[in-house]
Amino acid sequence: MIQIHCPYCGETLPELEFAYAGEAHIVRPESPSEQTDEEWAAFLFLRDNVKGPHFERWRHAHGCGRFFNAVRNTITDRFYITYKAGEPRPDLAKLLEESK
Amino acid sequence: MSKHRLRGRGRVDASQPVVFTFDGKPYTGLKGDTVASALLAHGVHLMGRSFKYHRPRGAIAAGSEEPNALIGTRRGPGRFEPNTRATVQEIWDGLETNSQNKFPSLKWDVGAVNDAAYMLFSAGFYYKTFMWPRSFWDKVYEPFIRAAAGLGVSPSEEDPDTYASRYLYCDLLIVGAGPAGIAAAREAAGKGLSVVLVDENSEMGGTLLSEPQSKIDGKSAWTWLEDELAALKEAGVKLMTRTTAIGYYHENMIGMVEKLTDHLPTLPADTPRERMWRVRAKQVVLAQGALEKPLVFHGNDRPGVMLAGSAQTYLHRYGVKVGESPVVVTSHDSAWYAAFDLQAAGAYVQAIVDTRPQVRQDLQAEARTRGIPVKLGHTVTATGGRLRINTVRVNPLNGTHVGNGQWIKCDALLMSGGWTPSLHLFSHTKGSLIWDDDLTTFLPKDTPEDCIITGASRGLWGVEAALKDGSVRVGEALSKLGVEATVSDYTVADDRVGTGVTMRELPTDRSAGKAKAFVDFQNDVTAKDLRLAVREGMRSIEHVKRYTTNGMATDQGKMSNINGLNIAADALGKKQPQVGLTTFRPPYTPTTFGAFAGYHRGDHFEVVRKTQIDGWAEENAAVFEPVGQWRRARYFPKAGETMDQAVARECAATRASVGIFDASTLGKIEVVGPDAAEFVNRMYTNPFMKLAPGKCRYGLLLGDDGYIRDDGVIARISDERFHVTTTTGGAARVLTMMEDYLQTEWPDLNVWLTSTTEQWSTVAVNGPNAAKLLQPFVKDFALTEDNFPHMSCVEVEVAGYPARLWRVSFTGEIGFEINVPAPYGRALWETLWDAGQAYDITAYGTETMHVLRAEKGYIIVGQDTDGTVTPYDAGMGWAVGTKKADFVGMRGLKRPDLVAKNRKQLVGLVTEDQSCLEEGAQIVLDPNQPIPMKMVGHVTSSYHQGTTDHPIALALVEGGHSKMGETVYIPMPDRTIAAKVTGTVFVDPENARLKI
Amino acid sequence: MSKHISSLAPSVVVDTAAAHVAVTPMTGRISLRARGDLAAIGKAIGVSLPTQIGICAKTDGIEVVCLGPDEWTLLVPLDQIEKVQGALATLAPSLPHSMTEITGREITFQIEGPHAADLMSIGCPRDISTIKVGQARRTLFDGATVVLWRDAETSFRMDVWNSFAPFLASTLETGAKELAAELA
Amino acid sequence: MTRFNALNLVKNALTGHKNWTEQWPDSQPKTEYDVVIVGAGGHGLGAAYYLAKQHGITNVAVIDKGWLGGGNTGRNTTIIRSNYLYDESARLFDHALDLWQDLSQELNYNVMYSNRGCLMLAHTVHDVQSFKRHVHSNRLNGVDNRWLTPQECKEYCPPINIAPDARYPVMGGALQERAGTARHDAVAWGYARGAAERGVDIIQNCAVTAIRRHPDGSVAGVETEKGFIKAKKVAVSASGHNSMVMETAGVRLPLESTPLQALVSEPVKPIFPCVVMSNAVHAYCSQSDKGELVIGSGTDQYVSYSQRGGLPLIEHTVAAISEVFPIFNRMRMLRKWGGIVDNTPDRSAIIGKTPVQNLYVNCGWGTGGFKATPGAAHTLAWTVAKDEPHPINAPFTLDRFRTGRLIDEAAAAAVAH
Repeated sequence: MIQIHCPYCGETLPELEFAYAGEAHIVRPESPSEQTDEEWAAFLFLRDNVKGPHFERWRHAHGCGRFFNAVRNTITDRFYITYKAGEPRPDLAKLLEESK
Repeated sequence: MSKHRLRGRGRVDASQPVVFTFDGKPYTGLKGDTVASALLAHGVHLMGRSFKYHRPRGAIAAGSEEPNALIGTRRGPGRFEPNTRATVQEIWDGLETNSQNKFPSLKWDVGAVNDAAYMLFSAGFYYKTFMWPRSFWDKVYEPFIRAAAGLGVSPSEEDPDTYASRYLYCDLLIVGAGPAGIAAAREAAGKGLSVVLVDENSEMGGTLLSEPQSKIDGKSAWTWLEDELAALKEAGVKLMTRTTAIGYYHENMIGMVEKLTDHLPTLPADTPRERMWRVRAKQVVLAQGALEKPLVFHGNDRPGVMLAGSAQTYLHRYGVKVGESPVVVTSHDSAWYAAFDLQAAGAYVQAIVDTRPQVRQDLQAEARTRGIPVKLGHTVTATGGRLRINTVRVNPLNGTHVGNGQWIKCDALLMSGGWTPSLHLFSHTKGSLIWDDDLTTFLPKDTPEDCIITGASRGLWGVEAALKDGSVRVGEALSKLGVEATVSDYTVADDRVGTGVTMRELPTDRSAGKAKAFVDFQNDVTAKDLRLAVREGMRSIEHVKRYTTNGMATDQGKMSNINGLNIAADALGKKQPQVGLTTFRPPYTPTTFGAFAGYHRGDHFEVVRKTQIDGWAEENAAVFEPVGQWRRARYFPKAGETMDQAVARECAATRASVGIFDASTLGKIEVVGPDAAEFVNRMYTNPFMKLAPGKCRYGLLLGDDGYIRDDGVIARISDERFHVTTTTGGAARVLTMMEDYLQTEWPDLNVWLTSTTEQWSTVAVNGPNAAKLLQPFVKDFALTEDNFPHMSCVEVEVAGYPARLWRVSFTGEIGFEINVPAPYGRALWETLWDAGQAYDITAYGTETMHVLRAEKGYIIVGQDTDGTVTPYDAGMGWAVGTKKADFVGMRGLKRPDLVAKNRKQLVGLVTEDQSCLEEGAQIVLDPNQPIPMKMVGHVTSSYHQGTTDHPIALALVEGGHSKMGETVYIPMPDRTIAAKVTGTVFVDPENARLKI
Repeated sequence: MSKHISSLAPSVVVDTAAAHVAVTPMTGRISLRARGDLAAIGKAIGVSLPTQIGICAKTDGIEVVCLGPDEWTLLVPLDQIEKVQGALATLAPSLPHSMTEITGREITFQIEGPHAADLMSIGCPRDISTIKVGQARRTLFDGATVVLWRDAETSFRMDVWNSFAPFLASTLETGAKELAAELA
Repeated sequence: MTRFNALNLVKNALTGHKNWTEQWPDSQPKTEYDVVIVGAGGHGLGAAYYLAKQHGITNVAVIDKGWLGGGNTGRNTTIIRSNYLYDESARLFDHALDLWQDLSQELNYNVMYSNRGCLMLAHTVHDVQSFKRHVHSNRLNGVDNRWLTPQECKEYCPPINIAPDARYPVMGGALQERAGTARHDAVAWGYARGAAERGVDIIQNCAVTAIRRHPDGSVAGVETEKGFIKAKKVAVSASGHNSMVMETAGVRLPLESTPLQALVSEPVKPIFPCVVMSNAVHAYCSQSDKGELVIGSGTDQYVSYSQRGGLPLIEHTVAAISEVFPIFNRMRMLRKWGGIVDNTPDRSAIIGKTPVQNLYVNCGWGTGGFKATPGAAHTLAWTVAKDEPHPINAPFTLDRFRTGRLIDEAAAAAVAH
């Protein structure tokens, strides 16, 4: 069971309080009706599924209820950072450097 | 005093005899004994039979790594478990034990014919045969193989014991309470940290329990141990015995299982049998020690052949001499001490056989002094004796040449192939290992966890080395925890350090192909099996392991992995690390299922959610069904009624007068804020901007893929407040989905969501007399068609309770849903129930609800839809606000396949022969086609208990909306049913009955 | 089958030497959601809203906990609900917020005794010691979402949706007896 | 290569088993192949076998970053069944089931396919509706599957608890008698031996780092730890790592990889005669020939390649087993392990051609790939050999996610009331 830092609560808590919510920074298009079938399928289904640092979303489902973003290494399952929804995508190179 | 017990020795209590049985025969042991030590005290070595060859076996070890001495243990009805290690199970008065895997008896086992035919049962033999004739596998070969395999028998009764679990957070967890672990604990104690020291044994001390001769800082080992543990306890260290760290999970989470009652003669009240501790430690120290390796030679499995270190344990910890005339065979110094100690205890050691040509002078001198014959540079090539060893064949080694053998009589053979660090938990951390050529073993290297490993588990031998290492190594953890790292110095006298060499199979003068030199004892894997696997192309240690089953027995390779690796590496001509080590997998030792299940069994397996009205239903004989986490009343049978009869009665009564239904489980979400209407409008397909306060509207919720996810009635309470309902099972999903869109996609909207599912008890009353029943209880509000038309809502007082009263119907009858604060639900229900007697009010459950709604063609999401159905498929295009700029699912609905022709569409079906279709039955157009048939749909709902004069069904049928009046066919196993495609509304298509 | 539990009928769930667990009488509860001028809200309801999640504030008759960045639960006497609702209503429309009564939604267990914290550790995956006296957290207990208030080192309140109450009562009863057996 | 049969076994026994030969050689990569298959699991090795045997294409390499059969082939709970709802799935899995029946004889390698039956328990009214839909659909598709009452379930598998007051009462079950289990390692080994015998190179411990394409976009070969290998065609069947490999060819897949755990008990004498699946309770159980109860757990919720998995999931799985089979509560868990499974949005596989010429993929099998092994391998070989879909794998395209023509077995069992 991994531990997750909730950026809203400011606490690191057991995974059981959280729900995974898929890849992060996939923005629902402003005007869906203008999307091609390919674009819409990509929005719905295509995912990076990376082995290594992964941008993803979690929800503190049994806590503050907020969705937030995270970068986690999918090989070690360790988080580099978690950050609030709406905050920009952190610089990955810098994160990796800091985690060394 | 039993024959082989030494008075005044060991840590057993001579004043407390304990009587237990083994295979029906009573034995007397002492408090503190294990089954194995007590049997050995009586000279009983034969304790089990092996897996494949059914060879007689005795205890080879004295701890949890034991592969041979597995027994069944029983404490009266329901309390039986197979495969218990006799070397771990403590005895208590009345304990019943039995041997396993034998027929008819342990001493005469017919399964041992396998042993005679052992040449056939080589590694992988079953992959090469049993293929002809084809039909024999299922009927003959496999049943035979299955019956021969397995060890003990499964329990056959429900377990009457309880199990528990707890979370524990601490600063420092130390696994293993031998010298290294205790020394680590000493440095951590008294510094304001929460420290936990845990050991799987019934008492702490590890090696010290088997080596009382050593003197630590001037104290005898056992005095030192006692003082040290007392000091730790005094300093607030949590000491846990009989507690096994079974697995090392992410970020220093350790699973530990504490055995609470298996050693007790009587079971205390309210005490679980075992408890799972889920520990999260900031720092972990692993001090699990090392395991002794067997030597691999022909006949190394005969009862009486035992690890030398284990013989030491039996002698010092239990006061048991495992033999009166033992022979010691070793490639490591440590076994020499076993010979010395046994000799000192009155045994006559027949010989110390060491494979090494040169051994430390002091050891040789000591052996001479004690009068023990020594054979350096010798090998063992055979043992004799049927159920217990009585002779051993010893041959001189000259380089690779094996000289002539000589038989030596003995009653025990104590072996040592050296020691292997215990790296199991370290490996669970995904820690890396490094091969050490000198020690011929893997040692721990790096781990990603906050974890330190110390003592013998990193290859250090001797008490002093372990103490010093524990004391020093814990410093890193202490520094990380922000306290001062201190180091204690230790002086240990009479410490026993030693070295050795690693052997593969011992050299022999016999045909290697015929040698039964066991590597994995329990699974009967021999050295030649390993070599055969390599010969057949198995190059990875994983392949070798899987092909031979080496290391897959209940000791999980504790006895066999390193010997297996050494032999496989030799066969491959590679270094060990190139062949690899098989992964250590949790749990460290086999762990009771109940300990994982914990409290979650029976009634408490999973939460059962109950409405506030559930108690009334229970008292009124409702039959319940599980729906998601809820239990819901399915129907209310009267005495002698079947479900069909009850449902028919409930349906008729509701259509005739009035029925009452507990709808409290429906999901409810309060949507509040200036942008509430905008939000609901974006989420649901229907237009909501113009819905007036006081009005309700049906809402359909899609996923962005365009498929129906949920539905419900939505009431606008005020301009900025909506009361949204969802399906019972969908409540949590829908709220999560809404929060996701709100927080992630539309954070600019000023609207908030609150789950009010449980704020309200919801009582539905339906039927022609519903308004009449309800009116007297509604304060200052007229339930007339004009004042309160269908699909309206109002906040009023009902029966004295504040209520949200809705005029809605899921039955086609005049219907109301009265929402009152949850605790008042039952009182409201009972009030209406009492008053309803004047109208023959009938309580109905979910089954009747399903029938009544189906008669009106109202869908149930998840039954009439299945996650691949669009609103158009469901005939609910009317619910789609096509003029809206966007809603969730709008774009998805336009995908090519969702607008394709001939999609499955929801229709009604009426059978020609008036029979009732089975839900899930498949529909075809041509009933005479051969199998596989072209299916065009299936029956989603079907009922015959309703109020129509014929059974009704709903179905999804390809192009169904354009097949009205056509006949389709439902082929059943015994006949084909013809049905006419109809609309989905079977009762009151004009909705006349909805009018008050 | 586990018992039925109602806030209208306060009852003792279990009473052992380790811990005493009881259902408390119904009290008023409001879920408040807001952004912006929190001071104005605090002024209107008479208690300033804490802004750190898990922190509580209390004045005569009203207790509030911050459960999310824009979420508070107010505990008020039943007869004060309307007053608080009225005070909040005056803030609209200039200060958008959401106020939803949840009085009926929850059951509260009062858990006291020398081993109350240990009792929490049988079902709560988080470290109980990080909930300081006077604070509260939304968390999990035996699989159900709860709000756990710590009133003293050995005294807790646990709010849970009423449908889960029978199940959690059974957990608490088992645990309290188990802990008491350890003392024996 | 020595034929496997009883006679040869006896002959070899008499000579100390010294004369058995390698089942497959330790091949080193050549510079060029007609077909390179990435991933030496059952699917990849099987595809190589059928390419060689049925399509005469023998200049084939199967390349794996580790040891063959070391991925999900060697980590699954070996359940084999074909009672899927949709025609497309039923056809694919039933094709596999047909091949399973005689696979031991086909490969001259006893894979111990044991059609002991698979019983799927229904615990809710919704389960009953859903499973009956399966039963009817299967019957008309020619796939065996029949409905059992709770009492019949108990007779078929005595450890099942059918008490009506259970938290999840057994309301019946769907039984496929042709379903069963097989010895997972033997499947990989048997295909490897059969492929190697026909000239296929099996290259272990050689990670494929990238797929190289020609300037015209078509496949040129694979970059590996041991250098570049030219290939006319490349098929990727590397469960758990398909996303990474395909990404190097510029193909994004609708996959998410999650940890899946499984466990076994200590071995006991025969007590559990069949396979039982209980989706509502999340209990999946059979007993191996060795006597261990083989138990499937669930997937953790997050994307991960750690093969680690959490304790809570295992606790839930074991609790579920004790709930459905209460007599096992005092049994002991012997070991648990983790694998990585690729999940598609509709929980059905993707098999066949990709937007890149001469690049093929076989992925997205989720938790159910083992049972499909012969069928997936057989049809994949066809597609690679002929550069066209096999009628059975044709519906399992990548394009279905664009059109919406999903094969949604998961949604078909959707729960909502």
